[in-house]
Amino acid sequence: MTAGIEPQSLLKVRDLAVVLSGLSILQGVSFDVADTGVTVLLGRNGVGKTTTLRAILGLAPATGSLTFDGDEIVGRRTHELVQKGLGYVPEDRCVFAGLTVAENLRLAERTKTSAYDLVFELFPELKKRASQKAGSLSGGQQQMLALGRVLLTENRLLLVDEPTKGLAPKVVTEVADALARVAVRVPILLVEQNLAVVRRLAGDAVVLAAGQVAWTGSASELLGDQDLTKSLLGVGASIDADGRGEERGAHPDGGTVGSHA
Amino acid sequence: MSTIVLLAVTGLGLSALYFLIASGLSLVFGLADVLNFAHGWFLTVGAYAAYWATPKVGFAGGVAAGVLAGAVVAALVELVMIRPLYQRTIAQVLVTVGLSLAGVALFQALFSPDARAFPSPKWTQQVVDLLGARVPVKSLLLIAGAVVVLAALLAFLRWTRYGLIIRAGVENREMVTALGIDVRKAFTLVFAIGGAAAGLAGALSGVYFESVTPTGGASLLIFAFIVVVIGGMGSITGSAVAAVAVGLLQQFVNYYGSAGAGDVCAVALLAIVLLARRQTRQA
Amino acid sequence: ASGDQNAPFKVGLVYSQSGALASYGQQYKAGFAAGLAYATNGTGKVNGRAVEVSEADDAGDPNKAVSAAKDMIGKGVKILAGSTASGVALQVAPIAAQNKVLFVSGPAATDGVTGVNRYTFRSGRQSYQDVLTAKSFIGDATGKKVLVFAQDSAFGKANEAAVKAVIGGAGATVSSILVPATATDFTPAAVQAKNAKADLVFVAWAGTTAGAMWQSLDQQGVLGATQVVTGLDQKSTWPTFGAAGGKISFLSHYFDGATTGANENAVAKAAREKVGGPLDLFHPDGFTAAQLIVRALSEGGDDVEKQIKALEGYSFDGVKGKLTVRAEDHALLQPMFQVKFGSGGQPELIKAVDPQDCAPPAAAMKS
Amino acid sequence: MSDHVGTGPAVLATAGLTWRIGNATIVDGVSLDLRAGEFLGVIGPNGAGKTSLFNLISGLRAATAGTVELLGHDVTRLAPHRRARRGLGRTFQASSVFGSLSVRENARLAAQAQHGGSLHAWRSTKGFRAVAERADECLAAVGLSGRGEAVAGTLAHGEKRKLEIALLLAGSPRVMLLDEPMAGVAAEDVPDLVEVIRGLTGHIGGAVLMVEHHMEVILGLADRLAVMHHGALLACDTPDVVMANPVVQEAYLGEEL
Amino acid sequence: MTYLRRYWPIGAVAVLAFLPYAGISVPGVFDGPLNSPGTLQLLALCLLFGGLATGYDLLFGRTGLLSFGHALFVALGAYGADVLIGKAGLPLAVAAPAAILLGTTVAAAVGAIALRVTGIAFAMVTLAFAQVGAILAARDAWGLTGGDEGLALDVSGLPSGLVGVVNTYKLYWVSLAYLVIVMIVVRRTVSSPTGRVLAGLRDDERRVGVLGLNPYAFKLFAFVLAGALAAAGGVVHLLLVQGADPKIAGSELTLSLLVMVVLGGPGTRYGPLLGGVLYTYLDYRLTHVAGGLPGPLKQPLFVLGVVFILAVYFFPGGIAQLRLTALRRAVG
Ligand SMILES: Nc1ncnc2c1ncn2[C@@H]1O[C@H](COP(=O)(O)OP(=O)(O)OP(=O)(O)O)[C@@H](O)[C@H]1O
Ligand SMILES: Nc1ncnc2c1ncn2[C@@H]1O[C@H](COP(=O)(O)OP(=O)(O)OP(=O)(O)O)[C@@H](O)[C@H]1O
Ligand SMILES: [Mg+2]
Ligand SMILES: [Mg+2]
Repeated sequence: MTAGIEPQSLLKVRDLAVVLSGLSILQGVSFDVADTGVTVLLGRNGVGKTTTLRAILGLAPATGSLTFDGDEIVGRRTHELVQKGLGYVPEDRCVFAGLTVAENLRLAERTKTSAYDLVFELFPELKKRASQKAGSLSGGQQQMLALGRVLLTENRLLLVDEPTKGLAPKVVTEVADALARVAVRVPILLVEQNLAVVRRLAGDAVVLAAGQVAWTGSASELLGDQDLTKSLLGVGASIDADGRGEERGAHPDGGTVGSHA
Repeated sequence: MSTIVLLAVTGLGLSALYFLIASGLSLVFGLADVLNFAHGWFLTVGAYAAYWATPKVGFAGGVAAGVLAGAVVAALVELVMIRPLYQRTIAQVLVTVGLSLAGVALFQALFSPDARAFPSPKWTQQVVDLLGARVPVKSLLLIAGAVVVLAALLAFLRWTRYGLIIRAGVENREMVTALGIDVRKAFTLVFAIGGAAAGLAGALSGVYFESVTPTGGASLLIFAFIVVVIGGMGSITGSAVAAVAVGLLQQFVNYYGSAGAGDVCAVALLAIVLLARRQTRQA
Repeated sequence: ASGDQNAPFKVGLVYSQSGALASYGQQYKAGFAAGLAYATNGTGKVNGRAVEVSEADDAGDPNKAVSAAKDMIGKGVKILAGSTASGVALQVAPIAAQNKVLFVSGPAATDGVTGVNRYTFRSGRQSYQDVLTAKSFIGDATGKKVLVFAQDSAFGKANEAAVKAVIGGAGATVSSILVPATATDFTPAAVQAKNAKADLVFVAWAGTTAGAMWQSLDQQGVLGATQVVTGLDQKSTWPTFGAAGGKISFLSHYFDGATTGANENAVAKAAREKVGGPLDLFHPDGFTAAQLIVRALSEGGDDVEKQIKALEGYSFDGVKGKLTVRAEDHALLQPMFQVKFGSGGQPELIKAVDPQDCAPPAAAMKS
Repeated sequence: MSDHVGTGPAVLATAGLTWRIGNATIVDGVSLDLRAGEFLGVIGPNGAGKTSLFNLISGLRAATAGTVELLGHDVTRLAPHRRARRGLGRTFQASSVFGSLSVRENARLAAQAQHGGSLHAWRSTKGFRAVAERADECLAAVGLSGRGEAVAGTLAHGEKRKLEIALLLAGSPRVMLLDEPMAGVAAEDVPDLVEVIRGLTGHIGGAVLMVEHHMEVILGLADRLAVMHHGALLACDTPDVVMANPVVQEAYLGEEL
Repeated sequence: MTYLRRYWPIGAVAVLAFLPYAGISVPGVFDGPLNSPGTLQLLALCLLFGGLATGYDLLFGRTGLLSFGHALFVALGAYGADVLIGKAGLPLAVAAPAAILLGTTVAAAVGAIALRVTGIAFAMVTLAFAQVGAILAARDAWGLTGGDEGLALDVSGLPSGLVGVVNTYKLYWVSLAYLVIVMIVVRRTVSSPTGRVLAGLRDDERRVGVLGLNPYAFKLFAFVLAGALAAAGGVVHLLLVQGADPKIAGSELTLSLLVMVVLGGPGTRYGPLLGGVLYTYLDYRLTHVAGGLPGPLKQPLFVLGVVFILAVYFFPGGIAQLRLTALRRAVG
């Protein structure tokens, strides 16, 4: 791990390997998730970020070792893990299209006391559309609902997969804020493409490449070193020829949302 | 006039029978997404259970036995045969197809293929005079049973958490578990409920047909399918309405048209409704 | 093998061992075994040559029956018998003719088998004989209103046709109500039957829905109002008549009571011993089939033409009484029975109808 | 690129296009036109009705009111495939590729739709050179040549995105609708994908209507920007003008991170 | 090696065609020598259903259409030819093509209506049509179908070479020919551009639409082609069992076709064929051997149902898949 005081690690991933329909997707992935703040999982398309989260949650067949505060959880059934306090926000939202927004939230209730006020404060849209079928929500609204579902209950660790995908900059900002506030109370393992968001929430960073861990360290260190970022994530290049890119694209956090005006 | 009344009430009795089968079928199909060809067999199980128990513990006990047997068998089927195949919908349907074949054959082997006279109590065989029509009590009995089941199911789906879980689980089982819910319990429950309804239908069909046969369930299943589809898969109220429509249509056409024309009409109704529904979706 | 003087005679039974008619099949088989033992005096040999019986299940499915028949013929079987279901009989008969083997049709009641071809005989009764027995309930038919309440199936239609011909021919006005065998509710039909106000209602119904059908007829007051006649099915169905039973007049192909006590005859006695218990509806058909086959073999040996000659006009004592194979169309003339349910829900014989009085009109051989 | 903006005939024109469900108006009287070779960006808050608008234009949903004109023909009542034949292509916000087919078969299927041959039930696919070549070109164009044999269903999200574009290219449409092509694409892959998309108007010379939330991307590509809000068209002008528009600022961009 | 891969089917067909001359007997498997009429009849039925299943898979496995009405077209072939020969006195050479044409036309009509809906709705509409067909057949519609007892084939309309048990081997060749034709047609279709579209429809119909292909037209094509193959199969069935009866129009037949396809492996080249052969073999053989067995085992359908259920568990993806995985394991 990185230099400096080593925080207690909540989740230990050791030699995690996943094979899907004959293809080896992950090989010997090992990293730790700190018990505070945001640990971000980075990597190019198809390196296995989503698969890693699914494996931790028992949604993908995994071998190796996963210790979640003390006890081994490889091969445990998903709903048990969730009851132990693992919250999951999937890449493609997975809201229940046939149920109303309210019902989607009700389903997520686990304890007597649910933090509805927090959720509705973050996403007033959900309150407005409480009785609309989730399937008829727009992509963005669905993302809000998916986040709302995990914020509703007390969790020990949140697994969040590309929460800002397909969201308007305004909403991205809101979501980032929300995550920041949540991170104060619950540690988060975050998969995110938007480096602006990463920088904003930066804790530890784990970079995957071709199904293996390529780099671990603090996110700020990673994003601070342009060559490193470029070599690991390939970002930083100016993204369009006609100069406009200069103000905007040339930062290491290639393409910060909303950083144009 | 009296004829109309008679046809209406007996028609509704028929509707009630269809509904009792269709409701379970609709639940299991619409919610657990399994087009259950073995559902007719659940009915047969219930019928034989009632046939066996009635002489021992009386009619009420017999009916209870039928319901229980239906529920238990259905739950077992779900646990042992369906559960290992989740996400493989087609495979599930096929297993139920296999079960429907084997199940009928099994009963033919155990109880012989012949009809057994059902020991239905005297009062169910009486008729009551209604506006000059000699209305069979058994029709009224079926109608009562159907109404009770309808109310119970609606309450279950609307008010209970399980109703919610079931509806969500159909869409995305994985995500339900990812919310910390053991969805399997819910699906077993759905089968048990469907089986119970079928079991009740079986016991009452014993009274209705005066006999039980290994093939009894299967022959009713096709109309149940029609009802389920017309009513809209998974919609209990839809099934109820459709059952009434099909039952009355059959009864009246059979009387005023040529006997048997009713069946063709029911089938025609199905095709028309489906196509019409598609039109409205377009507009 | 033909000509070989000590090779066994190969006989093939194609009947329902499984499926809806399995219990009819069972009776037929038991009857056949008893009949073979009886006709060969327990030796199982004819003219010193063993009779080798092979069996196949048709599950009531003509396709399977045809395949089985072909298979047997392929294996050198020279005589086919069985056919529990009419559909099977009608499809196996042509196969027999094409391949020039003898076919002794079983319980299948369809009139269609009679005179279908020279190679086909029958060991049971046919619908026509049922109807003539029913007619015997109403002496003079002229001016009477008769209603046929029948299953909308070949079986029901055959009965309808027979009634029109027989009772209609005798001066009665015949109307009919055909109800699908698969019907779930009989109230509409029952009401129609009630409104018909007939002097005689002839009910032709086979199968599992009988109970509900009778109950509806009873509930809508058909049974009380007019004389209702129907065929008596096998024992297991007797309870399904329920309360209605006492109000119905039955015609019977055969039931054990027809040949017990005062009416007992030697053959029936022997059959009962060999079967080891009371006989049921279709035991006689199997028994008779065996008698016919033994006759054919003993007189005709391996030559099918001689076998046919031997059977045409053959008259003998069977379980039911005197039986005669009519030469023109191979109809099997036989006594039929009038029955009523007594107290205790057991059928009682009213009278046996003379073979001649229930003989179907002779038809020309079709091919 | 902007030299030809406003010149040429309108290849796509909507007039008062409206879609209601029950009492909710999802798309509200949208009138816009797109000229040959033009790149029109569509932005707007989530739920503004962008995808719905695309569904109306491509025919997957039937408009409640208004008309769609494609290359001078009224296509408001035509089925999706007829519009496609007349040169309209689109991608979906949630990737939809043929999961059980290989990447190459995906592309060939798309290619044969335009280059004919689909109705040959007897001749082997091998016979159709043009189709095969076209397909390979398109895969190369999005940098998927290497993955030709992979089963599309097992591609990672980003790869599926590229394949979507390839399927679009294969039909060589005159008018293209792109619904958030960058969603979920790793920052690293954005530049090449941008180049591919730029090519759509460039050498292919088609007109593009593109929904995108990645501002720097859309600003880099669009000749004009259309802003949707609550189903209606809020503004439609050159990027700089639109960006300066306070209403837009308020409605869409919000404050910075 | 590659030669073997390419040409073994031809070899297989040659071997099958030669069977009627093979006097060898396979104890336990067939209870007569291979060239005995009984065995040939059974083999012929197996091949026929192999063909029917392969045709059905064109809808189910290849296009993703779950039709419960396939039996209707088989029945049209069988009853059509039966009636034309028996009642209209036409020779087989005329009746057969006419019956196939009839089946194809009805398929076009039914498809045109049913394909306006999708998914389970489609399955149910097709079921409904088939049900009407079954009811008509069972109720002796227009006095043509012979009602529930079916209609025996009037052999006087056949070339004498096809009549009689001694000629069973010719019927066997007929169904072998039918199978080969079906295999070729399906093979050509799926490997043609049209076949590619059908595969596309199976995955994402909406997408096919926006690519500029008319989903409805292609689905209808598949439906009609499958219908034609089914009708042809119906004619062969008529010849084999020398009659037609309502069973062939019932939904049970469609269900068993579905069972065969799944047993063998939907969407695979030889799976449906294997499934059809195996199912038919068991269906007929069990009625032979089961008689002696105790309890439920006496009922062939019981055994068949259980075997089928086990099959669904123990080789998902069907026999064909099983073979492949076995091969892979063998290789490495
Ligand atoms: N069911 C599957 N069968 C086979 N391969 C799969 C399956 N699911 C995913 N893969 C492969 O696993 C690899 C990793 O997929 P994954 O979704 O984890 O990548 P990712 O890092 O989340 O990509 P993205 O950033 O685009 O979401 C990809 O190459 C993908 O093709
Ligand atoms: N079938 C439907 N029934 C009811 N409302 C619908 C339906 N489809 C879409 N909507 C509503 O229409 C609005 C616009 O949806 P649409 O998907 O077009 O938004 P969008 O602009 O694409 O948003 P995003 O950028 O998040 O994808 C949303 O509020 C959505 O809830
Ligand atoms: Mg991912
Ligand atoms: Mg959208």
